This record gives sequence, structure tokens and C-alpha cells, in this order.
Amino acid sequence: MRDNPVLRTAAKILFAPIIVFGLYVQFHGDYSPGGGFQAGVIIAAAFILHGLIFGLEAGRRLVPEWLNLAMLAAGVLIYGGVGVAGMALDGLYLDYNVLLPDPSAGQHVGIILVEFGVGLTVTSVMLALFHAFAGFSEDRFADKPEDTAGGGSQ
Amino acid sequence: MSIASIIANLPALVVVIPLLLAPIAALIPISGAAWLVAVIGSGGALVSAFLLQGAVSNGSSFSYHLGSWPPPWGIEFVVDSASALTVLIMAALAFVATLFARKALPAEINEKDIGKAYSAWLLACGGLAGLVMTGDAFNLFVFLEISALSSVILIALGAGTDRRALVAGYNYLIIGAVGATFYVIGVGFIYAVTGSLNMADLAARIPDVQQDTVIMVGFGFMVAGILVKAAIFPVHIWLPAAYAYAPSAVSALLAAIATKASLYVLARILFTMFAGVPDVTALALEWVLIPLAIAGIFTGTILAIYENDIKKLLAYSSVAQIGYIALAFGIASTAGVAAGFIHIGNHAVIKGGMFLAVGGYFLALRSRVSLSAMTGLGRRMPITTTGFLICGLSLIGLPLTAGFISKLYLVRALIAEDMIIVMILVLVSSALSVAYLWKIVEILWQRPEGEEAPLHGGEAPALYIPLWILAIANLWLGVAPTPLVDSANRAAMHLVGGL
Amino acid sequence: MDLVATITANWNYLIVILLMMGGLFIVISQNNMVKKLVGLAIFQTSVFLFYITVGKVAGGTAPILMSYGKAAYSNPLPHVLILTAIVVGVATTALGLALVLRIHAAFGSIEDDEVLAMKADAGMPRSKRSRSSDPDGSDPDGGDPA
Amino acid sequence: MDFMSPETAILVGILAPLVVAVLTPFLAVRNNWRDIAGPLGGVVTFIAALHVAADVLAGGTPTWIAAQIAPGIDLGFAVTPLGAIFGLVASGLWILAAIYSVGYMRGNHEKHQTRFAAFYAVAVHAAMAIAWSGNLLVLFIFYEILTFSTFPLVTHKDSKAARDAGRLYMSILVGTSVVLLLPAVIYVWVMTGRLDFVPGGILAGAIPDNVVPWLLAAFAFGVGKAALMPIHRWLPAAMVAPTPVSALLHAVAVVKAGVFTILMVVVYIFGIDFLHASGGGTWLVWLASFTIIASSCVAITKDDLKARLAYSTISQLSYIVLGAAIATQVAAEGAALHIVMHAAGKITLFFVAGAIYVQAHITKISDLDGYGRDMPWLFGAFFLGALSIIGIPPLGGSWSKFYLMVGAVDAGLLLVLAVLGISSLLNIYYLLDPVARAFFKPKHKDVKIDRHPLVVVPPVITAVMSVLLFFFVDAFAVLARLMSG
Repeated sequence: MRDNPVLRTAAKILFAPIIVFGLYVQFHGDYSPGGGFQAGVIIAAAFILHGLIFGLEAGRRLVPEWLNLAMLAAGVLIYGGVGVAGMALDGLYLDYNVLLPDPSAGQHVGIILVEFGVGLTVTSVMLALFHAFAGFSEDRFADKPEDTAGGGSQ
Repeated sequence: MSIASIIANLPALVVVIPLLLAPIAALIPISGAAWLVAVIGSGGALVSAFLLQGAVSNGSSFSYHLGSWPPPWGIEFVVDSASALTVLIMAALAFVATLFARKALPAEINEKDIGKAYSAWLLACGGLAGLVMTGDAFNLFVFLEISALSSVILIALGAGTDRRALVAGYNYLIIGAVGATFYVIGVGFIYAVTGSLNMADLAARIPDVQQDTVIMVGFGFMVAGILVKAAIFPVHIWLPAAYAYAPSAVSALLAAIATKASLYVLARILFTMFAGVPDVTALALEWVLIPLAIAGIFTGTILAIYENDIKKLLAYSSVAQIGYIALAFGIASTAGVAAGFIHIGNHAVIKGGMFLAVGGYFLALRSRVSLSAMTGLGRRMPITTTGFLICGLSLIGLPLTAGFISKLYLVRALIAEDMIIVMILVLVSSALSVAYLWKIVEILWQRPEGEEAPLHGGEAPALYIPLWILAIANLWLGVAPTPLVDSANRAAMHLVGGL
Repeated sequence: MDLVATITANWNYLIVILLMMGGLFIVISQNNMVKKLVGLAIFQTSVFLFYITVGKVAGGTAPILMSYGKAAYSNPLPHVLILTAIVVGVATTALGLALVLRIHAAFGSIEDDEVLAMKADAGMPRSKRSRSSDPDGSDPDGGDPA
Repeated sequence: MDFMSPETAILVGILAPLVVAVLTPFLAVRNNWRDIAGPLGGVVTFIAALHVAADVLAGGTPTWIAAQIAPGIDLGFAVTPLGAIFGLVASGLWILAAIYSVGYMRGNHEKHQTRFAAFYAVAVHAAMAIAWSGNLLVLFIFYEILTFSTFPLVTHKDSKAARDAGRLYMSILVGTSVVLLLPAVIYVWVMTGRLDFVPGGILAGAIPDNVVPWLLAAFAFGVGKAALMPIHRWLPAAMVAPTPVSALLHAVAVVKAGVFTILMVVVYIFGIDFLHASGGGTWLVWLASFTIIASSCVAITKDDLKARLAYSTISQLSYIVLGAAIATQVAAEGAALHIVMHAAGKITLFFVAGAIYVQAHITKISDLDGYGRDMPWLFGAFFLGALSIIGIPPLGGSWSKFYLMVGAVDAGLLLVLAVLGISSLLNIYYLLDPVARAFFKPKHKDVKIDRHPLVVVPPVITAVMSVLLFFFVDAFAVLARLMSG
């Protein structure tokens, strides 16, 4: 699909708007329908579209495997971090009221941070799944000497 | 992070510490460092569980509101003598298994995957702890899935040595997912009728709803789902393959704690959520749980007698022991439920120890440990084999070992409820279990030398020290069982109370 | 109420039951591992549908506090629960497919009965196995996962 | 003699054999040290047993509590008069058995002597703990440990036959104890809320009369070691073990623990009067009588010396069970005395059988013709031991048989008198037959005899003891009378 000019240009044009729309859904989650899960999938769709059109190696150059794994872990740690912050400020786990002096603002900040963490994780999980399944080749597991059995069994 | 806030947040810490350290472990490529993270995770959970058990040792119980949303809206962690005891047993066994994993996991899994293996390990520990702590029915489903999926990953990691681990993992995934979905359907029915998900709130609302059909169907789905996860007789088929082909450290972890959490959940469903409708639960106990438990005891023991692969043999014996616990809960008297909790503690220590010993054999023999491969190991690996023997004698219930205490209290509960036929069946099956243990002991010690599998490096202290911790625990719980027995009685009083 | 009225009244529950039992049947009857996963996905989707149907309040709009005019709102809780259940479903399916790929690499087939029939490899850990995979297939052609 | 308080005496008596067992592997560096440890431990234990018996004679019941297993039951020891008797027998005979086994093992050049000595000591430890156990649960615990610790002794030779015998030994003993004895113990615990040994019994009034025979059956068949007829097969099969083990099995520990348990249950759990009143024991009287006669007949057919002695033990054990089942004061005393008399007599016979094997490698009775003059001391001891078991006056055995007969008359069971008479006649035939062959028949198989003093001295001592027991029986008689409070 790499050499089909129509797809290439369409992909180039569409890439940015999809990301923007994803971010919109991410940060308007508390006013209108949206939130971490949906936004994460939309943003991942942009990267997958790019991977499909420009090939897996280009996709991996855009988001290398270690970055992908790091983003995944970072998302979960942000979510957990907000919870631990609540505990540190003498509230209970995931207690948003104590994050800021004014409880309703605290709730606001808490939910946005948590949703951002979720968004980050979902994006990197979807991307990791795509690369794992697309990049899976059986000979990697055949009797090749000392090859990594890694693969995306995430 | 003042000390007071730590104490106040203990119930959450037991679950949060392992869960939050899991992603960190996944990022670390060096196996030693990743193991350290795992030790910190399981150690932290153990300390919190120990403090929690201390807090409720006077029979009190308290609830912890996540995100300070009060129940019945918010998710609530319930800490009472029953849940604290179960979490403490699981955290202790998880910690010992993690110590064992230092040398055991790298020997069987590719170096690059070690970080991810420990991450799944911590997820499993955190998920199981959450399963026991949570007081919210749907949150329980989430923890059920967290622990199930991470256990599947851990089992499938055994593919490094035996490719059937992949099929075992796959089957566990399918059957576990179907079980969990059954549970969710049950919760859906109960939620549709009562409108609440909090267990304590449900216990209050269910009696006055009295639309029997919906309650009955919901109860049926929930119990069926949990029976699958607890590997009770007809739906236990995933257990032997899963424990046999998983890496040895994983078999020890799963054998010791995985099914215990589901059994505890079964007790909570039967004795707290549906306490208000005794005729429904009585029906399930008498016609479902007890017959299945007895059938499980006999199939497990008989299959174990004829099994040649040692880990599958121990897995079948686990099915039988789970049958004992389910039977104890089935008796539904305070003495019976107490016997169930005692055996949860004792079986975890027994089976954990035996799988650690078999792990030690596997790492020395470097090949699948079938009974023929174990000939004469008694002389060549004396330390591991004596530990294995102590746990084995505890399995068949030799006096002065933990197994004897749980058999004593189970038979006592049975006689008190004068279920004489059931008692005879239990005793006959425990006599049968002597058969398969003696088969192993004869092979370990008495078979003359001659055709013996080569040993690669003798016994490593890192492998037999955790085993001996559990062996000594076996003897300790056998001679002075009062701490376990008292907390089990308190748990039973709390759960079954005036029943 | 006669039969037709009950059916028309709660036809959505009928669909839930149809999907649920269909999915379960596929999981049990199918030999092919991927089809089992498809059946499992159908089974889980039926649960999502069930929760949403339970949550629907006749005439209620989306539970978002825009203006105070509208009185009736559908119950938001089932939707949130199902969001989690969907994520769990995705995770289960992804893990199942990953396992199927590895099984195919290890056993050369993903038919349940064929895989079970195959004798396990000698189970020698990687470091011990000889590198040369001899042609006569003493080492099953699928090779053992590295 | 009073430098030890009774409590420390219990502690010493129980822990000394364990210390010997633990030290043996370390002492194995020099064979002599290891071999001295056994008898030395025996002497220490015997002194402790004497102390305890003296205290019991003075009317006290020394107790020592270790830990609390369950509400109302603690892991502790309390010496009853019957316990004191068994303690004396076990520790006293251990000294001689230890010396004898050293001679035997060296004479026969057996391998694994260290493992043998260690498990030997553990078995005696279990026997002492059973003798002085504080309640039925502690007794059950050490009863099981005795089974597991004697298993390596029975399968010492590691041959196929030894392993089959071991398998039968384990399946019967563990099977009966787990399936029958344990529920019986727990049933008593549930019904009465206590398990300790009280003169006059704790079951009177706690359980309905029609349950008594079933509970007694659970105990009688639960205690596999008492070798009642249907569950006796493990005993002849265990003859494949070396003779010191058979001596230990038959006289010092295993079977004695079995009948001791049944006697303790009848006297201290059921209570003699309650059992007699409820008539629950009558079926056991007839089963024991049947066992006595049947095993004596089988003994006659056995040509192998040790097999014949094994079946003789089965019938002698049923004497004690018979005394318990008759459930009168005198019969119970007779049963208690028979524990002592039979121990002394039977251990002599086994020592002689082993000595003949070590010195002349003869196992068949038919081959014994004419060897009386070559081994005069051995056959003399055999003669005295046989007389004691048959119950001829100058020997100790006559006392216990006399008490049993008086007990039977008390209970009005005249048929039992006939049973005891017939069995004495049968005993005379199959026990004196080897002696008659050795002294009066011409030798038809000549074998070189090599002298081993260590295996000859112990049987002579125990033979003399059987005689002395006739004259100095009052200590044991008083203990027996104290038994029922």
C-alpha cells in the first residue's frame, strides 16, 4: 500500500486532524461524552493508519518499542500516582477532594489527570497490539539460535 | 506520607503496592532488579496484611471507602477477621514463592522477558488480594479478571520448557473467561432487581425483594461462575494442565493461593450476600456444594494415584484438597466454616511447600519431573527431599503436622452435624491419599541406584530455604495451631454468626 | 398477558439470551481455537447488551446535566460498568489471539483435537536443545518456541 | 533416688530416646560410640521410668503440659498406673534389645546400621510417649508416629519382599487408624468435650447404651496394632525384618502399644463398670477367644520359627484384649500383668530365634534337631520363656493367666475358662516342640556354629527375669490394682 499516491496523501492529510479530535475527546470528557478510553483508541487509530500506509518499519521509527512500553507504564503510574497523592495528602486512595484546597477543583484536576493516564495507556496498548500481531512471524519462534521469544504477548 | 496516613490506608496498600509496582517491574530488563521490585511488592503487601490482621484481631471489622465515596455508591474494601486472615495467608505464601522465584524463573524463561514475568506475577498477587478485600460485587469481577489474565500469562510463560503450557494457558483463559462472565451475568440479575452493587447493601435488600425466580437465577449464575474459578469438581479440568506445565515458581504460587481467593469469595457470597434468603443458600449447599466437593475429593485422589508426572499428581491432589475446603464450607455451621478457613491456611502451606520442592527437583534434573526421573533423589538431594517429605506427611495428615489439625477439625465439624456418611467418605479418601504419597516416598528413597537421571548441580540454598520456611511452618501449625485456629474461629463467627 | 405481548414487551432481553447461548454454544462446540475466541467475544457482548438494557429508563435521555428541563435520565452506572467490561473483553481476546499465534508456531496447527493429540516435545529447555533441526522431524517441524 | 522431681522424670524418660536417635548419626563416625549410645539411653530412660513408677505407687499422677492443641485438649503427659507399667516394660527391655541388636547387626554384617539404630530409638521414644500420654489425642498422635517410625525398620533389607511387607504394614496400620480410630477419638471428644484419662471412665452417661458396642468396635478394629483376627495379617508379614526389629515389634513397643491403647480406652474412657453394665463388650470377648484359638492352630502349622512365634504373639495379644473385654476388675488387672509377662517371655523367644539364626543360620524348626547340646544356654532360655508364656507356676506368666481365669469366673463366662485351657494346651505343643527336637532328636543337618556372646547373654537375662517376675510381682500387681482407682 506504500506506493499508492492517493492513500499516501490521504493519510498525510488525515493524520493531524485525527490526533486533534482525539485530544478534544480526551479533555472534554467531563463536559460531553468522551474520556480516556475513547480518546486513546482514536489517537492509536491515527498511528495505526500511518503504520498501515507507510509500513511497519516507519511505524516503529515513529514510535519505537521501548517508548511504547514506557508510555504504557507511564499511563498506569499516572493513574496510580493520583491515587497515592490522595493518600499522601491524608485523604484515602484516589481521593480527589484533597488534591487542591477547593474540593470541587480537586475533583476536576483529579479526573482530568486520571483520564490522561488512561488515554496514554490505551493508546500505547492498542499500538503495541497492532505491532505485535502485524509484526509476528513464525520463524522468529522456529529453531533459530538464541532469538528473543519476546514478541508482543503483552 | 505520615505514619498515620499509612495506617489509615492499609486496606488499599495491600492491593495497591503490588499493582503499582507491576508496571515498574515491566520496564526493568535486568532480572535481579526486577526480582527486587517483586520482593518489595509482595513484602509490602505482607506487612500491610499482617498489620491489618492485628487491627481486626479483636473481632472488630471496618470498611475503607475508595476515593472517599461512601457505600453503597462508592467501592468499599471490607476488612473483617475473615478477609484479613485470607489476605494474610495469601500474602505470606506469595512472598515465600517470590523468594523462590529468584533462581527458578530465570532458569525457565528467556532473559529479556523476566521483567514482564515479574509484572504479571505482581498483577496476579495484587488481583487476588483485591478479590478478597473488595466489598463491591462488580469490582470483584474486575479483580477476578486481573488475576485470571495475569495467571494465564504466567502459565503460558512455561512454554520455554514445555510447549503444552501454551495450550494449558489457552484453556484456562477460555474456561476462566466463561466463569467470570457467568459471575457478571449473576451480578447483572441481582443488580437489576435490587439496584445496588455493594455486598453489605445487597445483603440488606435481597430478602425484601423476594422475587424468587430472579434471585434464584442470579444466585445460580454467580455461584456457577465462582465454582469455575475455584476449580471445584466438574469444572476443574483447567487446573491439572495449568499447574503441571507452568514454570515451577508459578505452579507454587498458583497452587498455594489462586483457588483460595475464589473459595473465600464463595464463602462471602453464600454467607454474607445471600444470608437473608437461607432457603436459597441451603438448597445450593446441600444439593450442589457438598456432593460436588465429595466427588472432587474422590476423583482428585484416585487420579493422583495413577498419575506419573509429579506436578500433575500434585495438581490432582490439589483438586481433592479444594474439595475438602468446599465441603467444610458446605457444612455451613460455625465449626464447619472454621474448619474451612483452617484448611485454607494449612493447604496453602502444604501444597506451596511441595511445589517448591518439585521446582527444586526440576531445576536440578533440567527435565520434566516424572516419577521415574525421581528415583533415588532422597539420597542425592537430602535437604529438598526431607522438606518434601514433611509437607507430604502433612498432606496425608500425620499427627503433629498442619494437615492433621485441619482433618481433626473437619471431622469434628462433620460429627457435630452428625453427617456420618460424609465423614466416613472423607476418612476413606484421606486414607487413599496415603497411597499416592507412599508411591512417591518409595521411589524417592528405596529404589536402588542404577538407572538414575543425571543431576546438573546439586541443591541451591536459594531453592530450599523457602521450602524449609514452609516445612517448618507445617510443623509449627501442627504443634501449636492456636493462632490459626482462633482467627479461623473468629472468621467463622463473623461470617456465619448465629447460624 | 399473552405470549405475543410479553415478547414484544421485552424483545431486547430475548436478543440478549439468543446471543449469550449462541456464544456459549460456539465456545463449546468449535474445535478451531480462533472460532472459540469469536464465540467467547459474542458471549461477552451479550452481557454488555444485558446491562445496557437493564439501565435504560423509558423515555430517559443521556444522563448529562445540560439543562434542568428534562426530568427522566437513563441510569449511567451500567454504562460505566460495561466500559470496564469491554476493556476486559478486549484484553481477553487480545491475549487469546496472542496465545493462538504462539500455539500455531509451536504445534503447527490451531485445531484443539490435533494439538492435544500431538506428543509433547521432550520438554528440554532451550539451552539444552541442539541447534540443528534435523529434517526427519524428530523435532516437530513447528519447532519449539525459543 | 529423689534427685529428680516426677515432672523432670517424664521429660527425661520421653526425650532420652529422642536424644539418642538424634545423636546416632553424629556418633556414627566411630561404630563403638554409636552402639554404646543405645543401651546408655535405655538405662537413663529406665531410671526415669522407675522414678515415675515410684511416684505413681505413692499415689501421685505426675503430669507435664507442653502446648494447647485445642480447647479442652493439651499436648501433655500424665502418667496413669497402667502407663507406668508399660513405661517400665518398654524402657527396661529397650536396654537389652539395644545390646542384642548391636550383637545381631554385627554378627550378621548388616548394612545401614546407623539408620537402624536411629529409627529404633525413635520407635522407643514413641512407645514411651504413648505410655505416659495425657489424653487420647496425644496417645493417637504418638501411635501414628510409632507406625511411621517403625516402617523403615520393617523394610530395612530394601528387598522386594521387605517392600511388599512394608506396604501391607502401612496400609493396614495407617488405614485402620485413620478410618476407624480417629473418628472414634473425635466422637468421644464431641460427645464428652474432654479426652483425658479418668479412672472409672468419662463415657458413662454421655453416650446411649446401644452405641457402646459400635464405639468399642471402632476402637478395637481401629487399633490395628492389637492384631485382632481380621486385621492381624501385617504381623506375620513383618517377620521379614531383622530379628531385633521383630523383638521390638513383638515385645517392647508396637503390639504392646496396641493392646495398651485398647486397655486404656476400656479402663479410662469407657470405664469398666459402664462397659460391664452396658454389655457392649460381649462380642469382643468371643472375637478375642476366636483369635486365640485360631492363631494357635495356625502357629502349629508353621515350620519357620519366627512365623510360629508371630502367630503365638497374635494369640497372646488377644489374651489382653479378652481381659479388657470381660470388663471385670480382676480381668483388667490380669490383662495389665499379661503385658509385662508376655513382654518378658516373648522377647526371650525372639532373642533365641535371632541368636540361632546369627550363630547357625537355621530358621526352620525341623532343622533344629540335636542342637540342644551345642547351644545349651539358648535352648535353656527358650524353655523358660516358653513355660512363662504357657503359664506354668514357677514362671511369671502363670500370674496373669490366673488373674484372667478369676476375672472370667467373676463375669460368669465359664466358656472363657475352656478357651484359656485349650489355648494353654496348644501353647505347650507348639512352643515346647522346638526344645524337644533340639535335646532329644538326633542331628540330621550339621552346620558350623560361630559364637557371638552379645546375642546369647540378653535372652538368658530375660529368661531369668521371667522367673524373678513370678516372685517379685507385687510391684506390678499393686500398680494394676491402682489402675481402676
